[in-house]
Amino acid sequence: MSLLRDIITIVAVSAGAFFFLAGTVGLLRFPDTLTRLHALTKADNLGLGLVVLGLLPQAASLRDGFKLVSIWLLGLLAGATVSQLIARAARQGESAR
Amino acid sequence: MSIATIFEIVLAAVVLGLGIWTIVVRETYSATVGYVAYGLLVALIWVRLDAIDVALTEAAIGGGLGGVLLLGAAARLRDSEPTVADAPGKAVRVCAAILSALTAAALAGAVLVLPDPAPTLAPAAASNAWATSLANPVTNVLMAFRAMDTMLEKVVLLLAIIGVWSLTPDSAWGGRPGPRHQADPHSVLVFLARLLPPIGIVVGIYIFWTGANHPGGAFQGGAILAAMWLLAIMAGLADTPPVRSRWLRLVLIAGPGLFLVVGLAGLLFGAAFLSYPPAQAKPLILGIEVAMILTIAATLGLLLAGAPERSARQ
Amino acid sequence: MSRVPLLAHGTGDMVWLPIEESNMSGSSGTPDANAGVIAGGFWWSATSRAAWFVCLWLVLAGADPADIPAAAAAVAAATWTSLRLLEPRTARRSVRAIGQLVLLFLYHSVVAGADVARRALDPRLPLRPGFVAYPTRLSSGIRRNVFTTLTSLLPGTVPTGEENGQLVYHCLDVEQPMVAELAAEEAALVRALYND
Amino acid sequence: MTEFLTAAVGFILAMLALGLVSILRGPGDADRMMAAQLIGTGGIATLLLLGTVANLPAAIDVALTLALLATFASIAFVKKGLSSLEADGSASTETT
Repeated sequence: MSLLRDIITIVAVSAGAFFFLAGTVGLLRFPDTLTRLHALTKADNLGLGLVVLGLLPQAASLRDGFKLVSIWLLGLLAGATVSQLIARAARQGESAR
Repeated sequence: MSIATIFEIVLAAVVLGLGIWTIVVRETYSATVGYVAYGLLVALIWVRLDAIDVALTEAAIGGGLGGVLLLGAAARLRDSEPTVADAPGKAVRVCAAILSALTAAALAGAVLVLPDPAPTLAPAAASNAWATSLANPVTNVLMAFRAMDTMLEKVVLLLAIIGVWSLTPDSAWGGRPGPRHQADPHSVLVFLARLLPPIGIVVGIYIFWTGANHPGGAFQGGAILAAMWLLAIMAGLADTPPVRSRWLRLVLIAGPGLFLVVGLAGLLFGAAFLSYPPAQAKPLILGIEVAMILTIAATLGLLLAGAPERSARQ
Repeated sequence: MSRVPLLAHGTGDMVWLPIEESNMSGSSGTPDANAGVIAGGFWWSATSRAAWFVCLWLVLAGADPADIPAAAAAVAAATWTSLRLLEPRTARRSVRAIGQLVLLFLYHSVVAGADVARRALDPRLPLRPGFVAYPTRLSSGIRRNVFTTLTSLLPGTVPTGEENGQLVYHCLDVEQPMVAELAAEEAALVRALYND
Repeated sequence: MTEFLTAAVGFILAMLALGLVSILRGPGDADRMMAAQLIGTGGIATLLLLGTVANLPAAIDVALTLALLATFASIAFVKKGLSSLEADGSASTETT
């Protein structure tokens, strides 16, 4: 049982780390502000989600698990809001030019 | 070399690199962004050092209020930046470099000559926790063993707000701090400002309450509450209160005032100034902390809002 | 890099919608706030929101009788603030449709992340970024905010604002059927939350 | 498991550093503002992993605080700060 948990953790956290990698590569390679914003918010939020998913089997109690999920949800809300704020600023900066 | 050591080296390298970048970069705005990011990373270091209380403070101040304050200041400075572009002379630069090098050397020396093991009062603080029946040693130190320092810190907050208010022009005295913020009510900022503050209030009060036994406390909780208040203000959903409001002033002095009253009562009826009778230590400390979280939230919020700019009727 | 000229840029006349002067009345200025919220609806939403905040407290702090004063203060303050900032309104919600929305959202999120990751790691960097206008039927205000917030987390789309009543999305690949996907998402959202 | 999670923390931190390099290069303010968001998400993930590795449940509370306040730097960016009316008036970035 604990082996199964560890396998879930390893798979999910590795997948999460992969999305962090992809997000960073996107940040380095994508050509302009708006495309880089895609790389940042999309890959990062999924990365965080997978890390949380991977840590759930290691959580000491059900409450700790819910807490992790709440943090992920707050992170999603923050990411979604920030991406819209920056996107709007970037588009208007572009059209002003 | 263990994996944990490698992790620590990576963390230290990132923080150092970001710090150097913040100093080297020429533009105020970029330096500010770098500094905000630096503050968030320093929170990671505090966690690594098992100083969770400090990490919480760093996250709450550096992540919320500090960023708002510094970025606002940078935006203000940016307009005047070309006029102050005249660089300091060579002599000033050399002196600054020498001074910085000396300070760094002194700090490094102090760390290197520390006796091993370093002198610590931690076991004494931990073994006397029974006196207050609070399990968080940091709260014990702040509220009982070194209560004088903490009380004076709150007085400093009060002095800071007086300092900011003293910049008020006569015409606006008694009025509301800062501009009246207006935002398109359909914008995503207003949407966030409708959703987040209630959640933040629950989290802030939780961080405050858990401070009795776990890392947390009135300052961290108060900083979170202040951030939520500022969010509503920035979205135009709330306004700052006029500074002549009696309620506001009562809240501002509630924390240090109650602290002082309890301290004097200790002098009159107990052993010394700020000594708590053991049986009532916990309720007394909690009472002071409740007053304090209100004071801290109001003070931090008003410090960021700035000096009064509008008459109260506006 | 090609940019599809779907939209005329640079409408200089930004409109500031002033908020009414009543302090702290969070609901002012939202035209879709239901005019007549019946008293029963108010108490119902106050209770349900308080229940959510109780759940949040229990998740954060756990269930300990000694916490009751702090929990009560937190829930009361949060509920009061929430009712002030976000006016209660009546709309029929369906638990099943919310479940479907969550599943659709999670599915799209994974596809989104995989798609962005593939493009980032592909040596040829297959990007065709550009703007796409999406005509939404949702009333502006909270509903539209919820929709843009949801879709900003989805495959290759970032909402960048509104123009002429249409939502303007920036896409990583304008040749993908973005509008259809957004429409599917909107339909799921309407079924879940705003079925009135 | 501890070794694996520690390695994951180190990896995510390294990604964070690389991302920072590319973001702080600019050229615009909007690019730089993404730095705060990047550190927010990466920092939350790091703290959650660290809390599990080092068995520090309170690290989760730090992550919670970061998640709650992650938006603030960006809001300050679009509002151009709290203080001056002029700056506020020019912040047309969040009108529609």
